[in-house]
Amino acid sequence: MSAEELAERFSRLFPRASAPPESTSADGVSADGVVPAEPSRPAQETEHAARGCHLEATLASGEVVAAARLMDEHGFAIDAVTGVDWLAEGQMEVIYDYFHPVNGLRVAVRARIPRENPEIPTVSEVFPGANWHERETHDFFGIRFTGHPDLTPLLLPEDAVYHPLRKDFSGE
Amino acid sequence: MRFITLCVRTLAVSESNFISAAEHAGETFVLNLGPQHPATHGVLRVKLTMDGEYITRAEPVPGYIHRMHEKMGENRNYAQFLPNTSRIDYLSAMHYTHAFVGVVERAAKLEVPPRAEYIRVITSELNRISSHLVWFGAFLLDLGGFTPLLYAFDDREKILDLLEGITGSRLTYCYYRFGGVCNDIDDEFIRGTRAFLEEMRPRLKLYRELVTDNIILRKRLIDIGPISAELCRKYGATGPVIRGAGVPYDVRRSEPYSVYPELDFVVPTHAEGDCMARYLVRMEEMGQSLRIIEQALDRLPEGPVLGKAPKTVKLPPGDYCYAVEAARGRFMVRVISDGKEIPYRVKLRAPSFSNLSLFEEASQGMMLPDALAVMGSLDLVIPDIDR
Amino acid sequence: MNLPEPFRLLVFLLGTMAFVGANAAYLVWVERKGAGRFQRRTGPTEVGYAGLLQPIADAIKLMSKQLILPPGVDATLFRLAPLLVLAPAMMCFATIPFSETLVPRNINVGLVMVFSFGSIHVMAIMLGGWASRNKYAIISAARIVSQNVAYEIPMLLVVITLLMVTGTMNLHEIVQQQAGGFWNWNFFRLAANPLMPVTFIIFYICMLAETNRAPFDMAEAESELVAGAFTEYAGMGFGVFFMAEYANVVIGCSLATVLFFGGWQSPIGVLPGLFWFLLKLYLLVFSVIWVRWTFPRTQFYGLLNLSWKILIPLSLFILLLTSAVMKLF
Amino acid sequence: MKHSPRQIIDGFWSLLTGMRITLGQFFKPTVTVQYPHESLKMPTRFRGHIVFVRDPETGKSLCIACKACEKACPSDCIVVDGIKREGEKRKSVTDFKLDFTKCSLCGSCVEVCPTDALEFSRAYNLASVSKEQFHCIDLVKRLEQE
Repeated sequence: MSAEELAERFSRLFPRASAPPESTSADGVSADGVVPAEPSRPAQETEHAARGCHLEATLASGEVVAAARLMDEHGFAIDAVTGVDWLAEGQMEVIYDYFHPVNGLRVAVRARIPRENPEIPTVSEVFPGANWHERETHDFFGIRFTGHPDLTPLLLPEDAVYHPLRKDFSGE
Repeated sequence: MRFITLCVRTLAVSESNFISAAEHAGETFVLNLGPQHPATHGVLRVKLTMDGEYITRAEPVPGYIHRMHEKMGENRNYAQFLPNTSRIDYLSAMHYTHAFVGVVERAAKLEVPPRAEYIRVITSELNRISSHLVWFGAFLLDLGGFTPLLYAFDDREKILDLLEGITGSRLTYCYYRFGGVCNDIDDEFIRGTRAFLEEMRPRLKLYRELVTDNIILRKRLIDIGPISAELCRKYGATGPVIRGAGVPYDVRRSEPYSVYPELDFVVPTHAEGDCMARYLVRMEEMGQSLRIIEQALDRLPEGPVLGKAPKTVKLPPGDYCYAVEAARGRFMVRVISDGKEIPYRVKLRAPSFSNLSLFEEASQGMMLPDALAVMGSLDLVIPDIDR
Repeated sequence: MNLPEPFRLLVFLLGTMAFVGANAAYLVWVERKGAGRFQRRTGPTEVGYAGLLQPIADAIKLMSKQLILPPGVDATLFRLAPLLVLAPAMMCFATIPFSETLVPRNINVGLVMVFSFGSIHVMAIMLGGWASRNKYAIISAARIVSQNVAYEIPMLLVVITLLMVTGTMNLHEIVQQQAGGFWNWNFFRLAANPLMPVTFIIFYICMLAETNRAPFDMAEAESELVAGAFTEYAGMGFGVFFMAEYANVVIGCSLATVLFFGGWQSPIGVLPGLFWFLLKLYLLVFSVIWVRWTFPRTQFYGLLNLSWKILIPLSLFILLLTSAVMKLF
Repeated sequence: MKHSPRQIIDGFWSLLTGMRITLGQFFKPTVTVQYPHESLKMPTRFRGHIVFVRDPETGKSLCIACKACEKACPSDCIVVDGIKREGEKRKSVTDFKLDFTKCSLCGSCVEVCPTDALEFSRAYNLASVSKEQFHCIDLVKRLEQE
């Protein structure tokens, strides 16, 4: 399986229409500088030597579980789940990293969610390993993973109510 | 005052390892393994629900030495964050620094002179051996064998002396720089490393005879704690854990970096997936690392060791990843830059974190000493989990 | 020894206590030094010449520590356990013949006495673990009982085999039978039992298991159970358990010397008997230390499997073989 | 779990091999260094805390108080101050304080120094009964006292 085929599967599974309009800014370049996928393809091949990733997919928040299933079907392993706080745009980004244990392909799946109500379905049903990564992301960003079995703080103290990786977190 | 005493007593009964009345009546009890326990090698707590000596549920509770390295990364420029990277997993500091300088070099498109790349490989592999030696000793300590620890530390000492000679420190090296390494290696180091290669091979044989072939050890490791390739995949376990399940996944091969593609080495795998498989993978990796070092020393080119790098590094806006094969598995740094001299976001993907996350599933129904053997065979470094 | 009986008793009582005390203290030193050498370190060096005063410093430190009684423990049993563990160990010495003349009490059922007192210390450790009201300690208490039940059996079977050869339970007589050169030692009496060395190995393994020494230190198992039954003990309470461990090692090794290696008998006929007894004894003690610093700990069920599946069938076989050999020849 | 006699003998043999090896080590010389009595020589690149390099001509520090180290330090543990004296081309340092409790010995300060005025000391056994002693290591005073 190559990155191309995978990109093909992504575009069949997730027609571009369902992608959230807010994931790209007005001028067509997303805020993190990634050139967005062509309208018909949510997934785009990237050069590994330049980016450390073979394929990037930008999806709507509702599609991440389906993407995880797709990854699972193709024998990918969960690498990490993490967040990014885009304060200026009022958005949070959740990045799901996958790697393939046999052929070494790297896939990053991204989804943007509104910052005021950061909610995204959990993929821990598909990849139990995502459980801890999502808990950690919840710790750091306050992103709620709906359907997650246990979102108690993992790395932060049990009674932590703050989310230190939010850009407006001052340390108090 | 009486109230405080009462609180303390209630706490002592519910949280400590005293048996409470409720537990007397019930069939299971909760055993707090850690945060201070000889087998957790640091401040990891595992909440064990036990039925007699059988574990019905093992819930790791990490986070006791969480230092929020990722936030620190957002508060200082790239060069200033560099010393932090060797403190995430203090046993494989070189690999972690490698990943961070790697991501910056990838994003800023910096050239690294070939000599520097070879030096990086040599020091990385030395570091891998020293890390595996610590694991070897500590693992045997978990299993109740004391002496191999001292032998392993004797060998490790030689590596630390070598690395101290060129980097100036023994554990948190911070030796790599954007575009190369900070000091060139000298003849003394090369001679010392070659001598070490000669000394280490008979030592590996000694470990095989003393430990690997030992019937007590074999009984304790064979068929204990099987972790399947599927389980590794679902939890993202990497390094010797997935290789011990028969999958030859090694970042040095799957996402080649540095000069590893030019070097000839085998990725050791064992299909059994039990503690013995993980043990053997690590032992064989030490031999492979010796091979890599030998080849790299033979091919070591002349030239500069530090390429051109801007005084203050600024990365073009974007999202960059760089993964390396650390001693415990896949370590990845993700840097998101907004073009400023301070990164917008640094994500550290630590191998021990994923490796530990499967412990709950892998230790089901196991006896306590077996579960500790499994935990030891995962080779956990707690600061790596907590970051 | 022409002392009147009460004095004789007193002398031997004091002698035994001093012997146990000195052994417990200095075997710790030997163990630490030995461990050091096996691991290519020096061991204690600072207190006194070659660290010889280290055990005394340790004892002073332990005695000056507070005896902590954790809340909720059974105070009586918790305090009683260290005493119960040491007293039987000392009593066992009453029948050990150190030389031809130096034997505290020469009784006919000496062997039975050693075994009966020897199994009390297990109960004492169990008691200590149980009274501690600590989960680790209770796991350890449960372990030590099943371990000792498992190992008492092959040990007794082996001793029965030996008794068939010697025909007496008097330790003094057993040694006297082995006089006249090392080929007369029980270890080499292959005519009566062709598997005598195996018998000894079984005895040795059982001795290690009974005294909770590595690789069978299930009760302490510090990487699993922190300190097992001794987790809650502080100061000299812990120190007494520690002393008892070494006292038991010495008893086990003296018994092995008496039963297999001709007690005070000299292999070549020079030097006094006491010297030979102690030499053999301490060589065996050294081997116990040597074993400890070589092997990893066995798995608990592996330990029970070893006993029930290998040692017991094997010792039964040896028993049958010996009786067959003795009947036929 | 089955035990064939062969396995038992092999297992027992492996135990004897182990004991042979440890006994072999028993008679080899020790490898440890008895620290307070003897100590190892620190390598030339050893990274201790920073000290000033003495200018061989003037006997003073080479520091020009440019504050590059202060900026480079990831832990903000360096405070530098200097003045420009009459008749001198460059600024000279008046105050250089290192908060050693925060320092991670990364060596960034030594690397960025334009005049190579800083070097690592070879002192490794820094010990004190009070933390205060390491809060503020005054490099200027140190250079004068030496």
